[in-house]
Amino acid sequence: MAALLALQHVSKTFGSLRVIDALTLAVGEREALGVIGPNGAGKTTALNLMIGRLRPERGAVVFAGRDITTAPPHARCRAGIALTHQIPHPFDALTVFENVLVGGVFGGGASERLAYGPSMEALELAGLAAKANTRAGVLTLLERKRLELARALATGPRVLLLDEIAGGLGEHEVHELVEVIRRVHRAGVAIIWIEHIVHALRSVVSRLAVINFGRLLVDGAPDAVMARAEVQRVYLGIDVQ
Amino acid sequence: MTLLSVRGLSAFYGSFQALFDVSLEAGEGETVAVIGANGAGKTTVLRTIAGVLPVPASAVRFDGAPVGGRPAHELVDRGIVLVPEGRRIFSSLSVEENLLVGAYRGRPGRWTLPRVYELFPVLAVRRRQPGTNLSGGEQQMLAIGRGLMANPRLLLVDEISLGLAPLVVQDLYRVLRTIAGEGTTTLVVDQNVSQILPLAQRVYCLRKGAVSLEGRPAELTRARIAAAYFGIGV
Amino acid sequence: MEPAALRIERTTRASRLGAVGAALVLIALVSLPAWGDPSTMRILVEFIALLVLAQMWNLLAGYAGLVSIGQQAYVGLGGYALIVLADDLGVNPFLSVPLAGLVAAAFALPTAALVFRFHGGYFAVGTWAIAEVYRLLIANTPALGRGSGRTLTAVFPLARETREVTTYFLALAIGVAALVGVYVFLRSRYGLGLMAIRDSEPGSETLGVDVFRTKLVVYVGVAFGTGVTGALIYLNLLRISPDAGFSINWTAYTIFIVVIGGLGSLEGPLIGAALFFLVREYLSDYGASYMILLGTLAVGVMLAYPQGLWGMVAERWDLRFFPVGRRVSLDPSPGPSPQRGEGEGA
Amino acid sequence: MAWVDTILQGLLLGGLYALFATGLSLIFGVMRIVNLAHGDLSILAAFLAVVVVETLGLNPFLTLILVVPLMAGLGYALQMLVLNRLLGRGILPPILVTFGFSVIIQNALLETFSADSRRLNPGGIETASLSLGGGLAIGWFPFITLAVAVLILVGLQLVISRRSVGRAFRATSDDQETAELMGIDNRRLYGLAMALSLGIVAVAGVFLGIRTTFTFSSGPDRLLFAFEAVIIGGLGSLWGTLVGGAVLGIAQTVGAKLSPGWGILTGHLVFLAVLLLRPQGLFAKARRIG
Repeated sequence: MAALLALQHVSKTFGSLRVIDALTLAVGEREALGVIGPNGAGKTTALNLMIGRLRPERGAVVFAGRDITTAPPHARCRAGIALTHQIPHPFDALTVFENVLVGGVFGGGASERLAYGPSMEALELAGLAAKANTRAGVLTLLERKRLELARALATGPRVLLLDEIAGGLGEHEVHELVEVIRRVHRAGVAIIWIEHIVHALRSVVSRLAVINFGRLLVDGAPDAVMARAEVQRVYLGIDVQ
Repeated sequence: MTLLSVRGLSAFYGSFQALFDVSLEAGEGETVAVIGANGAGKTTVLRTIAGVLPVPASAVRFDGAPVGGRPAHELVDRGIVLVPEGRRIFSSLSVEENLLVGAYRGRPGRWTLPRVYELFPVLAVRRRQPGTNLSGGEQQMLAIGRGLMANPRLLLVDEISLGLAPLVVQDLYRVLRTIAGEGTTTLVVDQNVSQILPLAQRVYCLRKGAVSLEGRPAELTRARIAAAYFGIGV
Repeated sequence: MEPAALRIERTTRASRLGAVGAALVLIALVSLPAWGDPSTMRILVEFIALLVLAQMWNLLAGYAGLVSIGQQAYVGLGGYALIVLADDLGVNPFLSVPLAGLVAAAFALPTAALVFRFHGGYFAVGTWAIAEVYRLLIANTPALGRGSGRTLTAVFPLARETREVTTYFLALAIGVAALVGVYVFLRSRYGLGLMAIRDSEPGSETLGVDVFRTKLVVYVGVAFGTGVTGALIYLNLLRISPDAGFSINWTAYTIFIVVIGGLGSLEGPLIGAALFFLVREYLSDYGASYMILLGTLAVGVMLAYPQGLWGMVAERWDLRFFPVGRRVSLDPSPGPSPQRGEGEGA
Repeated sequence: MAWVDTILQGLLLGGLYALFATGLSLIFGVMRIVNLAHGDLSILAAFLAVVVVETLGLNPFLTLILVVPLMAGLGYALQMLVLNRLLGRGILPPILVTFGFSVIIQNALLETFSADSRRLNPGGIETASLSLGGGLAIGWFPFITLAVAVLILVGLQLVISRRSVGRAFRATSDDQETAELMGIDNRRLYGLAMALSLGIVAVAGVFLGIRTTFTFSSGPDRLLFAFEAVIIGGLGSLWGTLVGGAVLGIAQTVGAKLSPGWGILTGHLVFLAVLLLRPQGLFAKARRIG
């Protein structure tokens, strides 16, 4: 499978701390990749390198065959890379519908009128249509997460990056979100999903990568990866007896 | 006797509720472990006790007095000190200056600069260097040393082994044992269950902002911890 | 997949009321020369000038987060551009007013290249410093009359009444254009992007909004509007000097108007400007005390009601005369949970 | 020789500018606020000195004994009563509130002291000069100003690098929340920083009043010079600030010598040139204060 979005041997340091160390990570067209690893392993930094909020000191970021290492976030979004933030960043004073419309108009590159339809569809897909006229500032956490998802979808992405979207949600809520993500994936969108809630991840992704100390520890089929002793030790901190 | 008593604690970030009716206790001189998955609310519990988040006064009692929601500096005066997640070393201060900031309130007690250096010899060697030039493990030692300089009665340590290599983590736990041996009450948050359990006299497992399991380590089996940790099996 | 039956409402009852009210006010204003006296027209020109300055600064600070205290640069540049265009280059003085705005915008581009290196408080002082540079450059230019300034002579051949009435209509046109322009801009997709940036820059850039470019466009556009207003002010006053044209007071008045009226809305500056004029009519005889009072009022509002007078009203009664939002009018759908079977191709 | 003299005068003037700049950058370093009333507060100090001279008949230099504590107290009160209420509310409120203060102070000075220009007269020292030989002479007063500026900078540097409160300033500047967790009461600390800043500004204001005439509206220029010295020198470097003040001072005196109207303008243009060519300033440091 040809890589759609790839980090190629990228390194990133903050001060004296190397957070990402010659990391290579790629997702193919229509593929769903899960990324796990302990806190501080560099997962969120890896995502920020993909969306262009950070630039690597070494290595390249490639999307659909083009080197995008120096492209700014808005350009990457318009090219088809969308992100849902771990901590939602709603536009508080705008309505839910307007929040999504921002994605449809700027990320999707449509005129406002043409973006109305897709924006509403994204809202419906994320299960927020009933709240379309609510000010985003008053949403609950689950609704904010849904809004992040709807806004990202409205940009018409080819690859969707999910940063701990299930974090802080209840079991039932996670289940609902998983359903939405599966549907997005079935529609042909590639997915990179960083998550701590492994069982949620496993119900969507076909491949799992484990990052530790900014490096790739293992990469492969989810069951095989989770069965490896070093993964259990590193990630869960529980010695398997 | 009970030094810290948290009763029916609920905490919010804006409209988002992070903690639901959490209760926990720490006896004088005990080591208490708080475990749980990411986002379970462990850090929030510590930050609430340390006075970063507003809560009703009665929700947190320290040495018998209601102290919930008091400003952090007042709690430091009373002897509650937090070693924050991610170390948070002051980048424009040297190692020694970081330690001295820990002693800002001048609370009297056993811990002095020489004694902290005795506990962490590597800090003495690198005392003149910028604090952020240290490795991750050394930074964690510095953060703990900085907390000790405040002469705490209750030391809260958040995510002590976060992002650190196993050998370094073992070192840190040796130090924790020493600190506990001095009679300082500690409340330690860690995802690394296997290290912390042997040290603790009490364990609280959090899940989704509520206590999902509590007890003495000896009473708890791996299976019960795993169930409380993840909700369902891995 | 079939497109959902979607209707987007962009008006409210208050806004229809507002439109009727605005039309009535406009009719009254247009007919004023027929029944009002020249002094009323002069005061209205001043009022409109301050209102436009306030709307421009509100767009800059309240929406784009660019808290400039150097907008007097563009008032002065606009005023001097008017005199150079009309007196030195022989352009029709009334036509020179909008052209002066273009001159101000042309200066805004290199200015932005410098001040955009600063953020927050240092951006504020930086814009002030550059306004001073423009003032001193002009004060040292013999052709511009140095420190004593210049008088607009191109309008002398005109009859006084003709000049005053034309100036008045020009002011009216500028006022209407500014209000309508800002309103249309805020309602457009660009306004949507700007409000997204105001609420969250990280959120907007990852949804495809070009934050830097948007801010630059607003900065240059606001310089244009401010420059036009500067030219209007000196078409009315006929005489400009560097100290007057580049006076920090232009920005001080503007900030007080917007802060007291309410930052981040179209109604706020309107209310603020009206209040400002009321206070001025009664208290300007007291000179400095009047500025002390306004300053204290603005500081007090900032401390106690950061959303300003209009913000309080709007929140309390959910009132928007100039709504920029979009309400989705959904077909009556069964039950609280929306249908989610359709539209998979996101 | 005339040029050497000009540059020397500019250098000495730079000492005064460094004083204005130090107070400004201290506040920005500790709490990330730019105090837009900074210049007007220095002029307020100069007027206070005028009042003290007129009522007590003190020498202007001696007024510092009263003016410095008064201004420091005013700074503490201003921070505790007003500015601390704006913490955590974004960048806009502090800018607008301090700008409001700027306008209020200017107009209150106009109301109280009229628009007449004033000057503090220390009794001859402002015109006395010290011959350096070779036709060069420097004024005693500018020399004293520079010496005082250097002394204050050294003192401040010592406080910031050695004293507990200085460490607290730097710690708060790095990471305010963690500083609070270590027991630093940030509101009180901000009050102290503002008191220190206005104490320094009081010295600068009184020296300005001895050096030259001033009016109620002299404040904004002081703010701009301070800002330019800070940016030229590089944010957060105290010694850079001294160099920034010197560069600005030399630019102004050299400009004024070329053409009388070009003094201040040349200073502004040098500032713009530095901003364009070396936006991080001449002496930018990683650390933000100290």
